[in-house]
Amino acid sequence: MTQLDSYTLAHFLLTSFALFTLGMIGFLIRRNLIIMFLCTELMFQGVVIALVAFSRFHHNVTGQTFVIFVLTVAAAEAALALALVVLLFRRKATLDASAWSSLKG
Amino acid sequence: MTLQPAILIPWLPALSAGLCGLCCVRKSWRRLAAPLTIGAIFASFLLAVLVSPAVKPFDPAEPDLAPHVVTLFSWIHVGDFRVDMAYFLDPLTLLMLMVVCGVGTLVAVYAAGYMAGDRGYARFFAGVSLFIFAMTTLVMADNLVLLYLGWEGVGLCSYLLIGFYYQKPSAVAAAKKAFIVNRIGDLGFALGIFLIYSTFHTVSLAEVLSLAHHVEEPTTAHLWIPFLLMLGAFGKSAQIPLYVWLPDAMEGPTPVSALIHAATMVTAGVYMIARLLPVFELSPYALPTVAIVGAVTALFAATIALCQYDLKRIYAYSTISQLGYMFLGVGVLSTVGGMFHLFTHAFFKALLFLTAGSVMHALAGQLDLRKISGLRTRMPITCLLMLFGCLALAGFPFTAGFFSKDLILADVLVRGLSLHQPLYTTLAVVGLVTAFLTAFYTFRLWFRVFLGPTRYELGDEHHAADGAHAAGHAADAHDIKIEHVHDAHEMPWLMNAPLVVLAVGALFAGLFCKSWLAGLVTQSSAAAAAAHSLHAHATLCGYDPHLAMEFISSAVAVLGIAAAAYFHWLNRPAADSVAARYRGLVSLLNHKYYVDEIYDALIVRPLRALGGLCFVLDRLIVEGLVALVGFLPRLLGLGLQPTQQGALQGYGLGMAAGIAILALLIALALGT
Amino acid sequence: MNALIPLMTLLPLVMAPVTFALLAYKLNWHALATTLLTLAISIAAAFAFDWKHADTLQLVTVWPWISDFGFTFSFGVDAISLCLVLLTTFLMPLAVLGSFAAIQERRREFFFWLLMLESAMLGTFVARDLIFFYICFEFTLIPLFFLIGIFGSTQRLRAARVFFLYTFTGSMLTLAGLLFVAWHATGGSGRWNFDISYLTAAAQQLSYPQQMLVLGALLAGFAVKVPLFPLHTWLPLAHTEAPTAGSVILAGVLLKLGTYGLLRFALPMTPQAIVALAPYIGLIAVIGILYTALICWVQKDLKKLIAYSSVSHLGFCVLGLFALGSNLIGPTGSVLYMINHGLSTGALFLCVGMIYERLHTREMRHMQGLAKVMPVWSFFMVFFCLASVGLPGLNGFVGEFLTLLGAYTSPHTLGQPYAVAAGFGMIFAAIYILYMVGKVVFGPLVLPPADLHAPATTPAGPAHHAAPKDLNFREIVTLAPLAIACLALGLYPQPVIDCLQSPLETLTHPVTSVVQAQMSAQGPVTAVTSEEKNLPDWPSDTSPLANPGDAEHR
Amino acid sequence: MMPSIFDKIATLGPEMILGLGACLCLGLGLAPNIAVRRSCALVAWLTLLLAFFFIKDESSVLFAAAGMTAYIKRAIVGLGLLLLMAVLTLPSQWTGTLDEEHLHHRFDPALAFRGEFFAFFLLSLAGTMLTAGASDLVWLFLSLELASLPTYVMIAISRQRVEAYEAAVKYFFLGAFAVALFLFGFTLIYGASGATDFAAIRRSILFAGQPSALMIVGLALAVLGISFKIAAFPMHFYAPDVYQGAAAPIAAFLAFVPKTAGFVALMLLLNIPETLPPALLGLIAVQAVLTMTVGNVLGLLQTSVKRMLAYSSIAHSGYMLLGLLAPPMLIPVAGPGSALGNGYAGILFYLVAYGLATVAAFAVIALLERNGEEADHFDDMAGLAYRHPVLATILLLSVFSLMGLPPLVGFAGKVYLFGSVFSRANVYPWFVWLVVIAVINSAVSGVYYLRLAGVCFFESPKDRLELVTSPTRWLAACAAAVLVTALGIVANPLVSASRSAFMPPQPSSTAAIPPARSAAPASVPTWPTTTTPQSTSPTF
Repeated sequence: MTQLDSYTLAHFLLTSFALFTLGMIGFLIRRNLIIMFLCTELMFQGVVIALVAFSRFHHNVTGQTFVIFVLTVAAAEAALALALVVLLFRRKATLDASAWSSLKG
Repeated sequence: MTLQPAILIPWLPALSAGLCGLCCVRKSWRRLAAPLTIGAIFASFLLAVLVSPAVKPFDPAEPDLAPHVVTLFSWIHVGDFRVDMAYFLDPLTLLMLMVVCGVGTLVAVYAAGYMAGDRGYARFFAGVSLFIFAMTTLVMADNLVLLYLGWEGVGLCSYLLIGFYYQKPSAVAAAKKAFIVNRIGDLGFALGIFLIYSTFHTVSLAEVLSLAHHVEEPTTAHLWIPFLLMLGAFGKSAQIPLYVWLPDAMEGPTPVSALIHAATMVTAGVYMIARLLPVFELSPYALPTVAIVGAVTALFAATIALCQYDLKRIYAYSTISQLGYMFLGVGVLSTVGGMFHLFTHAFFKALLFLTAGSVMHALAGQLDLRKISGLRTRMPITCLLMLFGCLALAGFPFTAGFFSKDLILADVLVRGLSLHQPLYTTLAVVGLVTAFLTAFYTFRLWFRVFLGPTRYELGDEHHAADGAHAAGHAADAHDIKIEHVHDAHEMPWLMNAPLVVLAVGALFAGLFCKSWLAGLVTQSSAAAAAAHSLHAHATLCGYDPHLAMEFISSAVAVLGIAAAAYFHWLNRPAADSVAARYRGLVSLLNHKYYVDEIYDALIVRPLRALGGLCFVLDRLIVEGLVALVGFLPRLLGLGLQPTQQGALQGYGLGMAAGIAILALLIALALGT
Repeated sequence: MNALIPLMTLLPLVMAPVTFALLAYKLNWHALATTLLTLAISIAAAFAFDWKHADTLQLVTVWPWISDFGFTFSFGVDAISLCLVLLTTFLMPLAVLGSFAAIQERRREFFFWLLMLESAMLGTFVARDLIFFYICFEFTLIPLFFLIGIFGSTQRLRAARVFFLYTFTGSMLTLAGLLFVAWHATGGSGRWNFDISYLTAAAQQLSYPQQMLVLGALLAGFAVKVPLFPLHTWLPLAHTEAPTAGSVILAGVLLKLGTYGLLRFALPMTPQAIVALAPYIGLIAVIGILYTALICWVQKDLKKLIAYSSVSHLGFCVLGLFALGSNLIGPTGSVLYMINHGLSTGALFLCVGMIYERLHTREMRHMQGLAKVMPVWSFFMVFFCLASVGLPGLNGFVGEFLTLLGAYTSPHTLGQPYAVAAGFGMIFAAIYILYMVGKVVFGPLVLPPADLHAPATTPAGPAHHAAPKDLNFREIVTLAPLAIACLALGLYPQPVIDCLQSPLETLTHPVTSVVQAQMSAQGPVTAVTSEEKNLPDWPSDTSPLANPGDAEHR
Repeated sequence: MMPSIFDKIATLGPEMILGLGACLCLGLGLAPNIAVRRSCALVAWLTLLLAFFFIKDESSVLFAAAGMTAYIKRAIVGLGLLLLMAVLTLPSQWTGTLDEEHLHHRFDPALAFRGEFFAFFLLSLAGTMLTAGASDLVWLFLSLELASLPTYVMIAISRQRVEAYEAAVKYFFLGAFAVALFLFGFTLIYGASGATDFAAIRRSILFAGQPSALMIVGLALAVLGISFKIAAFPMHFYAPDVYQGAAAPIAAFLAFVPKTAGFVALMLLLNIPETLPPALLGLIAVQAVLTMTVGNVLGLLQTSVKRMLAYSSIAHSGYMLLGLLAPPMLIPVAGPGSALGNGYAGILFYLVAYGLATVAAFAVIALLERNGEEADHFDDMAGLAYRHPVLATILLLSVFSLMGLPPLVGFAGKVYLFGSVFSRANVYPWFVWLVVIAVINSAVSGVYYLRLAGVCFFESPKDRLELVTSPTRWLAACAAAVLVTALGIVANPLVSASRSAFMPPQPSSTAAIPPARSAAPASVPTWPTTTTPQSTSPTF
């Protein structure tokens, strides 16, 4: 039990923030659509860790219940994302995000 | 006998102007216009005579308004700026009314004959009656603003009548020039009125005169008033800076030149200064300036008249010169002299113009001196009438012109000697030189036209009376029956009768009217008390100046006539040889010292260029500036457009950057 | 009795769709009937108006609109607004009458928009609620936008767009200013009231910087409408493109919205700012007068010349408006100028419209010496030109003279140099008007080539246009009332002047009190005040020439 | 006593009906018979109508801003009906009698045959309604998700063209990014306060005196994340491409529904702390100004009408953001002329005003077609007044309302917002400059709106421009235009409705947002009780 105590909230927040920024950077840099989606999932996971940490810190369960909802929403988005990616792939045989930039101005 | 009927004096001609305007509508009504106008003007003349006993002398010292003012209705009352349509009658007004309506009637009678057969017959007489309305309003105005109304009203009528032959571009240009130059003078006059109101808080004539009379310590405001009013007077009476419009005004029909540009309108300036004499006395420098300008103009115009070849132009410059005399007279506080010369000048100048008109009428519009000679056989009466006029103009002893011009020169001399100021003596000498020149050019014209071998060329106007066809040659039907006269002929008696009356006036007005006129002037606001005291003890090398001046001026006049006789009657080749030797000077004078060209180059052309510049400026800079302000958002848009290049990552980057900026802002805000 | 004003205002608005729905025939007569009916009602209102105490608000009607916002449709007139209302209702029938022949196709839309325009203008003058005023002020944009856009000539698109955007941008800023004043009047109570008299009273508490801000906003909107100097470029464009009726109303009434707005809002609400800015605005007005007068002189297009001339005339109007402090001469002259300019320039545009109907061109080089073939038209043209140039005896003179005199005798806000400079505007006005009259009316007869676009250098020379017929009865009936009005207002303007005195007194009172305060603060220099009527009380110590401290050269 | 969950569920009538309707549509969509499949549209329309009658004015015990919930639901249903009509094309697909071929080459949701489109449509509306009822962070998160996920799909299946897919993919990915962001914000809020329920969070803030730094950062991130929904400054990049890619009715849907959800969420979030901390105030003010300027300035350059309307929607979000700066007065002022102090009510009013104008504009575009494809370019619009005067008038009315010209509802909206901002000017004097910037922006917006009106009315018509035969779109366009004019003139009902959204409900109860909150914030000078205007104006 005490193992946990030696890690203060800051550590958890640091990891979650790290995950979040990693996800964001990945989203901005990677060209591939699926990878970009995965990066958003990564950002979600960052959030989840933070939630759990806060829940533990505040000694109440709301954070964790929030996590459950976040995960379900992430799943829904995943379904939708992949459906879209399939739709796009069928139209243009590439997953490169920059292929889709005809609308501009 | 009250002053009430005086109200009708201006409004009768106004009514006739309206009726004549209606006459223009129908061809058949046209002939009604002349009798209407003549009747109206004569009625005004009679009314003036009728009312004269009721007119009391006016002394600016104690302004009792009652006997003088007749009010119609309140025109503009704003706060204490009170202006109402009211008439002020005093002996000076009476004199002017007599001149205006008297000469007006005579000219109208003449014009009835002269203008017969002209398409714009009714329009002409509408213009003349409107002019009389404006002139009488000007003369009888109770306050300065009503005076200003009359002032611009006569300017308008001169515009309409100069531009009567509107088919001729030169007439239209002359009319426009006259109105604009008058307007420049009117601006000076208006600013004078503003200054008077801002210093005296009133524009009513009587109050202004009495207030001006009581001012002991004039401030700078007071000093400016006369100079501004002077600008207006010089504009209207065609003095040095603003005289250019009068010679061109000869484009109008001759009766117009006679009535407006010789007898009545141009004298408005002299009347204004005479009327507002106490105001002009506010500044010690005002009246001397008037005198100097008057004298210089007289000399200047006389020299130009020497070498002109157009009959009417000569008389135009002579009018400017004679007006110079009147200003000289008023300038030396001899308002009696000034007004007397105005009175006589109205007669003989109108006579001269009308006789010149008869010559023009007879010779189908021919006015060039070099093409006319020896008309005495063809037109004896006109020759005789013009002789009387010329004698009066030249100042031949015992003619009207002699008495009035001599009175002015004498007063100038007296003032010069008594105040020991060389200025006035020099002005007197200038006056004498001008008198000589006047005599010379007057008789140069007379000898050329009537004496010598009888040969003349007809002018280019087929239709003698109407100049309208000269330019247009439009093939409109000759609706009015005109007998084609191919040779110079005497005028019908209808036109010569008024000339005879004028001739009588020109010859004998001097003798009989002097005392009557002096009485009128001294009883009015134009009475200059100072002049009399000087008279007593001035002597010109022992003799009484007035007597001496009579001899000198008559000698000068006779000398001038003799010189003209020698050069232009007896020995014309000698004149040509002299002209040939001084060809440079003659052409300079003939081209009027190129003053018109100078004005055009210095003022008109630059202004027009400035206008063009402003228009270009307006389209480029002003519109450009406002369009630039309008372009700023579009510029910002063009700057931001690269952020919308369509790439998904680009947008992600943009969002991240945006968040970074705003996060920075929050940190800043939290920090403080 | 006081239902007259709302009835008058809403009648054209209601009749507009009715005329639009009517069949094409007899359309113009219906429009004429509506405008004449509105004129009748406005005259009835004039009789119902108690001219003795003209400054009080009369014939007031208040209809609730959005009560939560505090917006109400409140109608009410004082002497100034009633005069401008009468001007509008007087010009409208003439404009409609003037466009009988001019407008052939899409007449239903034309009369629809024209009636909407009249209702909007009347609304602006009778509105006693700030937002109701603003709504009518903005609503005048839409009809004219379409009138110019649909019925204009070549450059109508650009003209309509420029016209709309200039005024719209300005009036948006004015909206901000007005809302600020309204908010400040709530004094934090959260309860907004948009009644104009209430706001004017409450605006006295505005601090100096706030007043400058509000005046800046008001000026943005009204200066564009008045066309003050730098913002005037939309007017010539709009005028040359607008149809005759549009031009008549645009010049006759719409330009007066700007000056009316300044008089109704800027003067009473921001006195200190007005006194501070008056010299600069006066300077802009004078520049506007001289600058545009010079431009008029070089114009080739007749309508553009008259458009620029109305910018120059409005410069006088604004000059008079800011001649405050010592007496009411300036403002009275300014209001008179509004009415007179409306009549004379409206008539000029009608005359030009009649020429355009006959010769289908506005180029001055194509037409000359029309007096020979159209004497009656020439009479009216010369008459209205002289009226607009300010010939004494006609209406232009009274306004112009009072404006200049006002500027001359109010050294605190303006002063003599302004009056002298503006005086030169009088001369330039004579120059360009006589240049135009001399060119178009007088001189030898020249008519435009039959087909304007045909090459002028055909061997037989351009086949000339058929000689235009003179005015017919309808056209004379259009111009005659204007001529009579010009003459009447010129010779006997006193009743109008009397009724303007008290409302102007109330409107300019805040500014005069500020000026008095400043003057008394500056020490006992004897100012030229209207009350003090004693004889010349000049300090008698110094010699006449070296008198540094006298009043009028300050 | 604590409201039981059942009371809360009982109030979710409209949402449940929409959910059922969605499922029904999904089911019907699978039916083999074409007629049955196409009847989903009718079913969807009827469900919406039915939902309208189930809206009740709940007491605020159950929902954060009870009044607002009812207002939003009514607005959503009302405009939802208009949007649905704008989406449908042919009458036949109500009755299912039309032949196959004719449908093929033109956008027609019926093409989706399977009714998913209508299901997602209803679900998205349900999501927005739920957002209005949120009183808890989790609820808010879920309802926002429910509101936006269906829209991604709707865009993808709205048109058979590549642009639609491109729009969908951009919208989805950037959306996901934004959701992650505001979720992170929610987490921090939860972290700072230890609770997800708004009332509990407020109590924790009150307990701590003033919001902690973590709380402010959390709120800031939440605001930034949600500003994606309303296309505010940093998150506005997607809007032009998505609006242009999607079909016109769907663009109208995007312009209204997510925007409403976004603003409602923002209002709920920013209402948690007693007064807006200066940092957040600054954030929103800067965001408002930047959004307005970007929207108007880029709108000037557009040649495509839909793209221009997209930028105008960004600009209008900017104006509405200003409303957030003026939360409802602590002691609500009653009586005439007192509405102008409440920014939030201004936003609610402006949402409806903006929604109506945009629906009208997009419906007109949806009705025009050039050789089979949507007439989107300015030149296509040339001379519309000559060919279809009614359509041109509708477009004109909507454009003038968006511009803020007086007699229309846009003007009342703008006055409402600017007035509310002014009402806070004595606390923060620089608000006056915000209004000046907003006014200049709407003047700039006048330029491109006028260009559209000018093109329609004055230019001569160019090549062929057919009319899509869709009476329902005509109906939607005309209804929207009539409402824009009517509400402009008779604005009272809408104004009082939007105001009552923040009035304490009659049965006073310990609501989540206790009406009588603590004394006015310290920095605000106490208002003089008398209404006479003394000079409380701060000197600049």
